[in-house]
Amino acid sequence: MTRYSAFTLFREGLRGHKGWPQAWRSPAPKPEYDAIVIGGGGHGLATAYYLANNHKITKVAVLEKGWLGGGNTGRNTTVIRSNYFYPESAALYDFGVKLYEGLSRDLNYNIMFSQRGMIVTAHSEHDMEMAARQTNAMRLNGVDAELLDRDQVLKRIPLANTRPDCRHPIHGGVLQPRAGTGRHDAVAWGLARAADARGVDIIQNCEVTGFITEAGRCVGVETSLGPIRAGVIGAATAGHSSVIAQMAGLQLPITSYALQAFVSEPLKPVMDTVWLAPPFGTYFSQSDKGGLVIGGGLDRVPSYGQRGNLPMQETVLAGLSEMVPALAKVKLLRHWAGIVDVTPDSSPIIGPSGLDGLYLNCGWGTGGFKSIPAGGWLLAHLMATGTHHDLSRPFDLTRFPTGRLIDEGAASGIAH
Amino acid sequence: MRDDTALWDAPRDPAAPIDLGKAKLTRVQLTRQTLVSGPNVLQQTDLPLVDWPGAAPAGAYAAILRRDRVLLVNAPEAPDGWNDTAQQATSDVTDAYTVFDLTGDALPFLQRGAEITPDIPSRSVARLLFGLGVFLYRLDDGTTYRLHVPRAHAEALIQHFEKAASHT
Amino acid sequence: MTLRLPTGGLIDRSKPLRFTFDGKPHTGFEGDTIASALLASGTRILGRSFKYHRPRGLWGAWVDEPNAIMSVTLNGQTFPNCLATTTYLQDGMQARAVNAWPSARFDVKAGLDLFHRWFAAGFYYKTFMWPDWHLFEPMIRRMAGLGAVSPDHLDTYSSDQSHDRCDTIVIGGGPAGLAAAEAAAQAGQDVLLVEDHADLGGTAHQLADIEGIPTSDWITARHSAIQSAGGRILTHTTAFGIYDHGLVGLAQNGPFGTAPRLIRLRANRIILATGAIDRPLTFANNDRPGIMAVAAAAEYLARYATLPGRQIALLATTPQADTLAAQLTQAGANVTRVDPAQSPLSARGGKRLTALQAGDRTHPADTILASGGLTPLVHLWRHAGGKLDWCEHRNAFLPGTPPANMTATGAANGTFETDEALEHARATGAGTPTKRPDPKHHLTPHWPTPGSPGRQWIDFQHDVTLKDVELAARENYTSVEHLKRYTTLGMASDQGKTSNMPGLAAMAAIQGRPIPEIGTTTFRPPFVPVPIEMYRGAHSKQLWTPLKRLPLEPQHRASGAALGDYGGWLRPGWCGKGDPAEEAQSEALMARQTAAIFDASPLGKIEVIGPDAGAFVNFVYYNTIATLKPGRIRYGFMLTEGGAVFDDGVIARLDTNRFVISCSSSHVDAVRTHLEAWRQDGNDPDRIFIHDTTQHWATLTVTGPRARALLDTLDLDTDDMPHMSLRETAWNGTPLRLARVSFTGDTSFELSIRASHAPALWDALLTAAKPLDAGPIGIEALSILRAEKGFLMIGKDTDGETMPHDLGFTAPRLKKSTPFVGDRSLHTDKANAPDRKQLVGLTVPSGTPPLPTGAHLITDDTTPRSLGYVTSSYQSPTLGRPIALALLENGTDRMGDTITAWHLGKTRQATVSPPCALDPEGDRLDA
Amino acid sequence: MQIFTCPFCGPRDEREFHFAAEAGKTRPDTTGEVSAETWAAYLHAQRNDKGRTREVWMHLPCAELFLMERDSVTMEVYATHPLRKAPQ
Repeated sequence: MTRYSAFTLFREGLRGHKGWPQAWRSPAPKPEYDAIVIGGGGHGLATAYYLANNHKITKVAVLEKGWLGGGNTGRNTTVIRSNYFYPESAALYDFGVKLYEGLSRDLNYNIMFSQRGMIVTAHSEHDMEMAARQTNAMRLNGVDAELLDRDQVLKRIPLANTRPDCRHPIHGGVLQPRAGTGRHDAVAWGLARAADARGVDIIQNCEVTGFITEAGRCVGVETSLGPIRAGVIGAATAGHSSVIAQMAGLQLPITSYALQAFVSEPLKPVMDTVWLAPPFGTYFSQSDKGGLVIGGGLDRVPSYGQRGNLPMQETVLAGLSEMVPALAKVKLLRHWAGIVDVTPDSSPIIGPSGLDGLYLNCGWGTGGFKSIPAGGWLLAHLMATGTHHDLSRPFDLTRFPTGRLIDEGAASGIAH
Repeated sequence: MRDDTALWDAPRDPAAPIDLGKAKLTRVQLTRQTLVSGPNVLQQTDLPLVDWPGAAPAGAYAAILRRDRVLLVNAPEAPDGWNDTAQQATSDVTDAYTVFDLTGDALPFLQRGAEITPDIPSRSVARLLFGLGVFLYRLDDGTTYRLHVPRAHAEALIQHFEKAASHT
Repeated sequence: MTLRLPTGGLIDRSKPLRFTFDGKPHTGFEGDTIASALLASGTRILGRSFKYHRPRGLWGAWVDEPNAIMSVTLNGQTFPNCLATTTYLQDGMQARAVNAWPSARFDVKAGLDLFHRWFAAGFYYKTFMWPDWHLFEPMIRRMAGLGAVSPDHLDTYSSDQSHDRCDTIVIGGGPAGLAAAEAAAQAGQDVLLVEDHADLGGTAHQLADIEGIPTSDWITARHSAIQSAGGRILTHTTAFGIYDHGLVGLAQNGPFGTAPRLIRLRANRIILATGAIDRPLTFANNDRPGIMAVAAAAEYLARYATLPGRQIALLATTPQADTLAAQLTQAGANVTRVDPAQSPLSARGGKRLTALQAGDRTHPADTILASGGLTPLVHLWRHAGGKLDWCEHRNAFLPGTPPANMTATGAANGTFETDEALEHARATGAGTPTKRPDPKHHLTPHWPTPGSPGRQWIDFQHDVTLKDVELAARENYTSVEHLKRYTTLGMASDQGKTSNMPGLAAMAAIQGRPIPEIGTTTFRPPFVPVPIEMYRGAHSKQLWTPLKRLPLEPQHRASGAALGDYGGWLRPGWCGKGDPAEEAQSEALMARQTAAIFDASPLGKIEVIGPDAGAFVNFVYYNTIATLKPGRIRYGFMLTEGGAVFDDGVIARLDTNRFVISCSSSHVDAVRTHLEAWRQDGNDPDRIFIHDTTQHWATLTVTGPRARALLDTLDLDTDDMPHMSLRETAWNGTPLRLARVSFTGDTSFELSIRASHAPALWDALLTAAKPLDAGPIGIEALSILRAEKGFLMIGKDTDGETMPHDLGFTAPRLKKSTPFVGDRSLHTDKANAPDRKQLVGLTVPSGTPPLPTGAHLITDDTTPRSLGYVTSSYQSPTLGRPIALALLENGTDRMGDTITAWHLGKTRQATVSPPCALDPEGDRLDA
Repeated sequence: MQIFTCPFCGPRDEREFHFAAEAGKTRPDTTGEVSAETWAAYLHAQRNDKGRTREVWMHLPCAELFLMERDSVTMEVYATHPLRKAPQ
């Protein structure tokens, strides 16, 4: 692997960039691996990377039915945060943020984690009480958080609506300074390059069509490129987790929904933070390229169609116009949708699947991107050791029969 | 503790007709509105049944809300509660819905609030308009649209129509 | 040097319009775009590229223009990133190139181009990691972005939305669209024709005549025929997307500075006649100002009577180029034909072109017109899920397997010859299935040549060159999506209209694969950028989730009450004019000392009626309701099937077959839906009916030691009314439902009367209250009163995990024998766990301030753990000390314990106490 | 914007509808012993089919609970059926 650095970039610039090697290979699948990861998105690639890096298991294949990073990893609004209420969630997501903080250097690939902070605004007295509850929870969970008053919010978001006719005037908010955005594709590519460099085979255009089981244990997969056997299998197939589960004869507590995202034409910097205004159902930030990156809630119709629907567009974009009236005149460039796994408690599922030899990392809902390194780390741990990491144990499927749901929405009113 | 009184327009006197330019919104004071539900209520009522787009007569009629529910308009008073003989539940809701007649070039106003056309009939007059639950049908003059909106949303409906008027 | 011809075009020379570009005054005519007026004036540099700040001129004449992007100010309002080619000129416009300072012609950042070799595709992924990205990001951000958005809000910039329908929508008002619309209308269809230019005709204007008729007459004839057959025509209207179930999104544009109207159009049939655009040729310095698309030059000439230049090298072999060459020559330009097959090709000159170098020949030129062939505009086809087929003869993706109810015709369908297009369009319009005509002209492909010398632009706006594509291939970013994302090819504000095809072709050539094997990226709406405002519809200000209004709102306003959003209703928070917190305190004190009147109208009044009503409410309630006697009232919970408390409130039995559920004000709609769902799922819906009569009634609560006295003055008999009973009576000849329930702990009555009679009752109560020193109170005071008693508010003192036994209501969970919603969920491991959060009170010493709501209760470890949190906290005016409610882990076992409350790093001590702080024996209830 | 067909009211805008649940779930009889697993499966397990689905929806204006068969990828609606035994 040629190291990326200012120096190599300078050198290659002088010679027309002819010396850069492939970021990853395109190998043909081998008949057997020590471990197979289904899904070449962020979580799958991170799993393979950490299997190789943390557990020295390098005979690993990542099977991707399309192009790597083409699922939700390449379709999200790039927010990275850990502003969670419950200790279990906070520990999990903050682990993700911490891994992100070092990820560019770990991978030798600039994933542009921009810790510009995220503000969740409060718009009423009741919101402020909940904001206090949230801020205190975060701080007790060891996550950075500040409770902002109205002026402090407006200082950070000068364009915010302060007109007297604003339906939901800003009262204050919760700031997580370490939250921010990352370059989503770069996360997938950086992980792919680093995993590949450690010997992992990343096999694109290889669709898993079934599981090979022997004596009740999963020992391999059927794919569009033929059967591949493996010692252990992990699935990280957000949006399609139920499809994979059906192949294994399982049902998951997951419903798939389309989640839309929007980007505007590029603008000179107008917005320095990530802002979620819950009563408007909208959040946005500004990318380094200058586009406003806008997101909101789920479409209301369960869907595997990777395209958005007008009612939610109206809600989200109207929300943005209300949050910052000056942006109403900005033009929308593109909108698209990803398919997300939604669990009853909006928390992920990490753990054994119910089929021996098959582990799951799914159910991240709208929050998968921020957890890519954490999800990969934990699935790799499970696959390598056969046991839970302490951070993933609460997120096992057994929480459903025991009733031990981790329902952030129920507790804190925080949108996922 | 925030005083938001000024954020909200004071509700208009609903008795005064509202000029929408190409259309007019007039408050209708009905004698009575009665919810009647029952497994056979559509067969049992002897009042004219009104659906969408419908043609409501001047006197009493029964607007169909569901497969087992009608809203009786200007029907004789009936006791609230369960009528075991008729197998019907009855509730007086006269004050629950504010009623307007929309006259003039009405359809463009309605089409701002929903995908709506008189060309596609419906057995029920219940629908969402501007996101508000309403009962909507035509009178038998063929041009007047009658709207029942939950009283608490009457002001919002007026504002929606006024906003539409600014664009028509 | 003016390039404007003395005659011709669609412009109105009698209406000159003055405008400025980068501060310099110019004049154009009515009918001009900013771009055409600048071109006519001889302005060559209209913008700068995103990355290298290369000087750029016009490539296109309409939506495919990648370069001429401007901030435009008119009447003091500035709009960023306006495309000069689609912005119709208005008098007084001030246009300024974005991403350039002080002007597009002299841009201080032009020097960046010198360092281009280090700004190759994805260079930023390889550096800026040490010490940290944060060090570099601000600089990168300042460099990026196009226009600056002004911070002003434009009140006049307000969107409209409508829904519409038709039998057939024809998208595109060029020759094919006009012909198709006419045929469809004459076949009796209700037709809507939309065209994104302000005038009809499309490329027809480039032709002198069509079907033997002068073009303008031909267009007029089609227009009249469509209209007389009942068809409708919308010009200046863009179909920007097609959504599920065939919904077409239309943006109907008005004058500059107004927001387009969004029309959601439902059609039984969609005919796509969106035409085609020219694609660039890829050669060295092909981004120089003065290099323009053949199709664009034809448009400037036909519509705006403007030559693209005087000395023109025409680098194309298409039939369209043949036509144009003759027209340009006739108009006085000097045209040299150059075969693009010659190589190498390169443009000479910098800000101004001097020549086209083709092989070893130098063709002097101030303008190069280039075409690599036409690309059908199939965006909407793809939005709707239509497939694409690759055509070797046209070197283009054409509409293949169609989506439901959609047909393509004309150039959008790959038919670039007018007569054939018209024939196909007419048949399509009439509904006759028709095969696509074979092309007369077989295009010789001129795709990018990997390895060829010079800087060759693929994406003009984003500065993606052939070398960048080669780099992406070298690094294995070969999937078409990786190529796009790694190089940013096709992600500029023109959305790849000019760059996608050359980009795909370049990757195909590098890999030696056929183009269709590379595939295309997803075509995403909107087809052209549309303002965010357009999507807003009616959702603004008050109409963004409008609040519900009380029958007594006029009375509250008249009395000066402070109104606010409480649970979706606009309600009085407090009634006096003083300091809000003090008003709430004194109102609460009045309620305890004399009596208070509270507008409780939003409380739910959902009737459950029918022979199975009793069994049904018994099933949907946690508590046993079956045993409730007529005329009596019970407090209870409804649970979710997951066992969490969903709503609380009282339920009254009016008679054997009729109950009325008084659910929380903010929950009425949710409870009604919840009940309806259960009614139809597992119960007999013919024997249970749910009537939401909430808004028929207004409810006024009278509470306090003098409540009875107050009601006596209204001749309302409260004798023999025990607590939790109900009586149907009358007041002033109107039915009145009198319920004795208490949310304050004092004697209380709820008076429910028809909403239209509420003002009279309200006035009577206020009049009667005066001599008693009683009066109205708002919801803030009520919140204090109920907290003193430890009465909870759903959603404030509970969360989505709270179960009834956490609130002290344990019996039904253990003893209720019949099934109820959520029953089994109350016995999971977690439901049975000893560490559940339970509702408790907290006591702090008098004289200290109330605990902050939202403070956590923590363990006393060095790393403290949260045990719960304060959910309600007030100064109690009655007790003269702070009170608080909290959800606390294992709270009932901690009664009397001292616990630490933690708020933003500061701690205080509190004592765990029962939730009820006032009158725990309940003596006041019957005082 | 999709069009769903309420079995009683006919075709209406999707905004009038509320997704209730997958079809085919039966509430366990809680008068007897119900295992934690059975209850959790009833509450939470989903087929979540990609492609043809059978779901229960509510048409909010008329509160009708009905069965809808549709495709979760193409969004095509195949049919809607009333859940009531005797459609009128």
